Amino acid sequence: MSTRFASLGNLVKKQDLILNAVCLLFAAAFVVMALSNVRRAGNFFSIDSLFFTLVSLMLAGIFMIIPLMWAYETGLLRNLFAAEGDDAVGEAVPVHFEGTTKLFLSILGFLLLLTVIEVFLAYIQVPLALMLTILIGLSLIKAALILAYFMHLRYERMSLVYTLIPMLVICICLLFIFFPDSFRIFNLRNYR
Amino acid sequence: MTTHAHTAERLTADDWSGGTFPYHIGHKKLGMWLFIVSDALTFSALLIGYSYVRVSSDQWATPFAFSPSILFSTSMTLCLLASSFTMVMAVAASARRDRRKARRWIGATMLGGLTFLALHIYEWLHLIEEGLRPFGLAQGSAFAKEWTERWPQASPLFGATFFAITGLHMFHVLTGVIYLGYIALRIRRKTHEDVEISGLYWHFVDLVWMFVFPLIYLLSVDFHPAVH
Amino acid sequence: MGRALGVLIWLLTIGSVWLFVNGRWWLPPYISEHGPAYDRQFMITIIVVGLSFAAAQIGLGWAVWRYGARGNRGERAVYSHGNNRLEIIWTAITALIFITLGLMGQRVWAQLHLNEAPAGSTKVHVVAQQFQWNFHYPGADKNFGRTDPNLVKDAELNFVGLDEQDANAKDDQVVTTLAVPVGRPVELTLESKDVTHDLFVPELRYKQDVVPGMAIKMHFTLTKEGRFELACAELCGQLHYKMKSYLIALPANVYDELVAMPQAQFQGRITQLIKEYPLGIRQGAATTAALR
Amino acid sequence: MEEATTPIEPSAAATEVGAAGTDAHAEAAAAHAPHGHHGPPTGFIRKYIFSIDHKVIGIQYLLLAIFAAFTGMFMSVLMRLNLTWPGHKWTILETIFPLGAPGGVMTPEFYLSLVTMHGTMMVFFVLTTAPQGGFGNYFLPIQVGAEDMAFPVLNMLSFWVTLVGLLVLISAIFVEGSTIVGNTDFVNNFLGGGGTGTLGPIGGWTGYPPLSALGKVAGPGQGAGATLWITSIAIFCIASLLGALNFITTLLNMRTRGMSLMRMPLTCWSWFTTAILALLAFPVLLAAGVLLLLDRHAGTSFFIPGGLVFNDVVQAHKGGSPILWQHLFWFFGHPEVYIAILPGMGATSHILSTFARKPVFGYRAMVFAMFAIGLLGFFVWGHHMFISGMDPRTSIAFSVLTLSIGVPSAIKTFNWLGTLWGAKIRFTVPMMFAIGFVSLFVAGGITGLVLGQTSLDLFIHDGYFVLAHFHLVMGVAAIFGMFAGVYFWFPKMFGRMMSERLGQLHFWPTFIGVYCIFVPMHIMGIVGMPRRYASFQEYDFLRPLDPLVLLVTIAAIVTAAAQFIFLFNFIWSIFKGKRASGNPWEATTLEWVTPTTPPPHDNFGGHLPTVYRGPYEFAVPDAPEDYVMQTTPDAGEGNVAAAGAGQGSGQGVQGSSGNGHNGQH
Repeated sequence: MSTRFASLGNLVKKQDLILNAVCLLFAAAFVVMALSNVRRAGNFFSIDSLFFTLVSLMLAGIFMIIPLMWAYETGLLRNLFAAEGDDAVGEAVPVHFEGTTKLFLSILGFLLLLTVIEVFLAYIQVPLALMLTILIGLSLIKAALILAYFMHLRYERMSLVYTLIPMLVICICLLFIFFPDSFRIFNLRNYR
Repeated sequence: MTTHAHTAERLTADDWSGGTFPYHIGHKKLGMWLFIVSDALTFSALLIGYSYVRVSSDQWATPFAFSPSILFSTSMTLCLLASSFTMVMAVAASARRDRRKARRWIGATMLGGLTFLALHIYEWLHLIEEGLRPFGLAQGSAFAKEWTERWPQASPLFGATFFAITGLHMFHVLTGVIYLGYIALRIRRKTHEDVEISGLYWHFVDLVWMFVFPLIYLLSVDFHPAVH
Repeated sequence: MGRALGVLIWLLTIGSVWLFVNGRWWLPPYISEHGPAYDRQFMITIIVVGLSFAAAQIGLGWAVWRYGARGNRGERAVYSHGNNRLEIIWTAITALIFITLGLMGQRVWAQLHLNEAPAGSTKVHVVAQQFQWNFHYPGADKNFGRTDPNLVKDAELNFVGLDEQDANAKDDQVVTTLAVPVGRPVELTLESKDVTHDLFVPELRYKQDVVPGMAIKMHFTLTKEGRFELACAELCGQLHYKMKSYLIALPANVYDELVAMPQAQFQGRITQLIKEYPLGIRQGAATTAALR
Repeated sequence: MEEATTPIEPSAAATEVGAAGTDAHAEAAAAHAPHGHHGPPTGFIRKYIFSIDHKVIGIQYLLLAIFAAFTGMFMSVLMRLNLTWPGHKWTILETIFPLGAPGGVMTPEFYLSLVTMHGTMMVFFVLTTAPQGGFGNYFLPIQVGAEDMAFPVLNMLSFWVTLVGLLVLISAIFVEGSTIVGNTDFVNNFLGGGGTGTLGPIGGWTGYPPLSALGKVAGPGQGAGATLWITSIAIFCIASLLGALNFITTLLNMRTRGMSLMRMPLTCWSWFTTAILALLAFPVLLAAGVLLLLDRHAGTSFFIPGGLVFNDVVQAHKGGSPILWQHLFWFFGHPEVYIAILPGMGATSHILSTFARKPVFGYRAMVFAMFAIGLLGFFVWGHHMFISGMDPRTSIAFSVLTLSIGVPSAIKTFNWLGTLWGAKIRFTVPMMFAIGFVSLFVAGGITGLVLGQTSLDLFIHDGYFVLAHFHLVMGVAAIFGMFAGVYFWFPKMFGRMMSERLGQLHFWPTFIGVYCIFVPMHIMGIVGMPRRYASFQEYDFLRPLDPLVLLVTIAAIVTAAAQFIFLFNFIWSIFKGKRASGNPWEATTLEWVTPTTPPPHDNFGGHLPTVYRGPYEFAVPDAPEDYVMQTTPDAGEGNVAAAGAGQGSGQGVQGSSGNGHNGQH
């Protein structure tokens, strides 16, 4: 892995900086575009608005690739997200199971807390669109917690994470391309 | 042969040049992870299909009363979460090579799973008795009448999505319980990895429920309930 | 053996190209306003495709002809693992050509699909059912009568479920032939009674699926008079291949007269028109401008 | 299904649990230990029927695919007969299909059921099964230097599940007509079919609802046959999923020492990419299939909208959308196209290089192109739905992405030509088929530029142009890849050579024949001929095509006949062919270093080979032969290693393995 990224790092530092700055600028611009669209759109859940927002966010994501790769290379990302055991590649006997009862209990506590928050949202009858957004957000956090601690992904090699998660994320994101259609079909239905 | 492989291992500059496990996990665990990815996509497709038909309908029935329906399903969620915790404890015990404890914790997990199944089946039977069907509503029941009054334009797909998605999930829970039972029975012959893999599957089932529960139940809450 | 294979690849290439250029079989003549743009894009694409096809096959044939082993086991091939510069050059060139072509290919689509039909278009409802096309005209009042699937009675020829009680329905006509005016924008609303069908008139350069549960709109403007075959292009069951009708492109004044007629007369007139118009573009018809 | 993913391994059970369980390195060693998995089976049934040996399973898959291919081919010939001579009485047909061809004249529904069965059979049980399940199973473990697949039992299970899928599919032909099954009550009550006098499902292999979702009310061919058809596909999905995760695990975890990713043969890369596609695409189809079955039998309406009227009766269904099925189906369907073609590309690259006696041109570019095709394959399913009523704006994105798939495809073509340039080609039969593959891939693939454009699709969608395009590229080209594979690997699989002369006799008519069948079909598409028509007699604008229709039919019959030469050659050579040596083609990869031919039960006789170089080292200057095996140690430092059974050499190899030889230029 490292050799491959090293070959990318042949760029002069200054160029790196400029490139990253430009990319970040573009990414930021697209995020601003998406946000302003969200703000301005009267009805956020219309095809046009969704389409525009999604496309802007996707483009922002694409522009983030280079800065992220740079961050990875310079070790910024590694320090932030990598598992504790990951640096110890050369260890003779890799530690395979980590975590204490206390840790798992606190994770369980978190999951229960999030579930209670979700149920509470249902109790106070939050408007549907907001409710959906919050629920999906909370569910993703819960899923991440389960994946990371219960399913132990945090203590595996990062390469496993890199292999599994993008596959899933790409496919699920792709499935969301269906949605402009569902909104349209709603409008085109001839028998109600 | 073992020392030989170890020599090669030490000489290997990077994990990917053969003769070793690149992720430092065995076949079965990698296989289970891949299966989980693929199964997650089956559920995603179903949940997205559900969202699709819901969005493209004029009206979607939101029949679940906060009390008791949602509280009931919340207790089901708690069952699953608790069983996930006991499963982690089982894996931890197995990592310490404490098989007796591991078996007990697996037993507790199965108990959680079975409670979930029992509650779920009770809920299904209750709903069917009231008049909810995969194809819509049982004709002529008081429930159907009330439902039609409340949601005159409602898509009949409520029952279809509900039974299809929770049914498939229930099938997974059932398989999981059987699988765990098999592991618990033969725990003396199973490696730590085997226990861990069964744990992966169990947590995955839990993870799916973390999406099914909000999308199917919490987004169908109603203050003026039709389902009691 | 190598030479024979090389020659065969060349012969097959020549044969394939000949089939495309001999002119005996090609797109039918167009009758719609977007037809010329469509045909131009089609020609450009076919030329690019044809050139790439021929170049690749000739190159393949040449390599096979030239680089056969001569039975001398001692001789060796050139030892090379590739050439990155070459790789980058041809990737860039193909990417440029393909993406340009792809972007060019959106024009007609955008015109037909992203634009709404112009105001005042002639409107016809198309109701497809298994193995029959029904065309529902609004009549003199230009308002469509109410339809309801519960009222459908094929035996009483009420194929589209027209509600006779509705005031707007009084002058509506339903026939199994599509008549539209030349020179005016036409907007069809496609609906299906049962399964997915697809409205296809080759000369129109337009196909559109008729999806049950949806009222899909399509619009176009005709430039030539004549009668054309209208087919179903999406598998709809046993007699899919027999689901045929006609598109009759009429001068605007003839069309106006036609839609003013009540159902019975309308039907007779259509039958008469089918006889009057031989298949294909009507020769010697007045120019489009005069018909407006 | 769960138990299946964790087969009990005696070796694992025997190992001390705690230590080995927490130490992947030790387990790696265990996996590579001789006879680590299972001893050679004894007894006919364990050895040849319910075998867990990947080689036997590979051959089983291959035989299944050959059977399905000939069945599918027979159906296509029947279709051509009906199209060319409509209404002609084929007395023999009446004897075979009393319901499908009463009086010897094919009914339109029989024609459509042939269309459906031909499509399903070919796409699932030939194009997906043979290259992946067949060759992949046999050669992936050998080429990466493993003793078996990662999950041998699961592997056996995938084959048997596939076989069940095939049997269910075939039975779909017979249940619909009551006179054949006889037991009408069963058909009527249990499967929802009935004696409608037709044969098989008629929804096409894409099975668009509502036609396929409503049951008998939608007309003949939508009863029990359609149920069995969708069941068969669901079963096949499960089998493919199990197979795919087995392939990925084997390839990632079981490569032998020195077999870094960039030293794998391109065939392995293609099977790997294909397996990833299968792993991600089939679950979506499985979900769609389950929903369709629910629509058919539980009365739900996921894919059925409201207001449908059949024979004046308004259907009870309401609320669904046919477009949802199309999305789910094509989300699987487009990657499926690449599942069919990628292994062919891999085999072609492999064989071209071997017989050109020259390294593959741009190995790295080939790998990246393959991955790019696989990845882009997930982004473009919408191009099957341009005119389906889908959102026209998304079409534009799909269209541009579709055309961009042309770029990696072009890279592959250029690299194949680059491989041939300056070569010393040996014109063996596998090489001829590999060259044929390149030619057909170009011919079929390039028309994707026409079809991928939204505007042009307005006219040619659902017509013969599409038919010609995908038959050439994913049908015939893929099958040429398989033929190349069969002729190439036959000596290794059966220890005998296939007859070169018969092979040549098979190649020439097949190659000319497929051009004569499918190039004219493009022309038919341009004139406007729609697909899935049981007869063209109704339409005047199709009349001028009659000579072409006749030409295609004659070519089809000749080509089909030529396949029997292959069948004869295949069977005859198994028993009577010339004995093959261990490495008859002087190839370099690991399958040619097995101690015996066919390989022994554990492939390498207990000593897994160590790999020292990339897969295609032909024409290396200063080497004694014009090919250098992957297992030949490097000159100098390697000599010591060879004697020391790989211990010392490991260092030399690993030291130089960082980038492999491929980054040289």
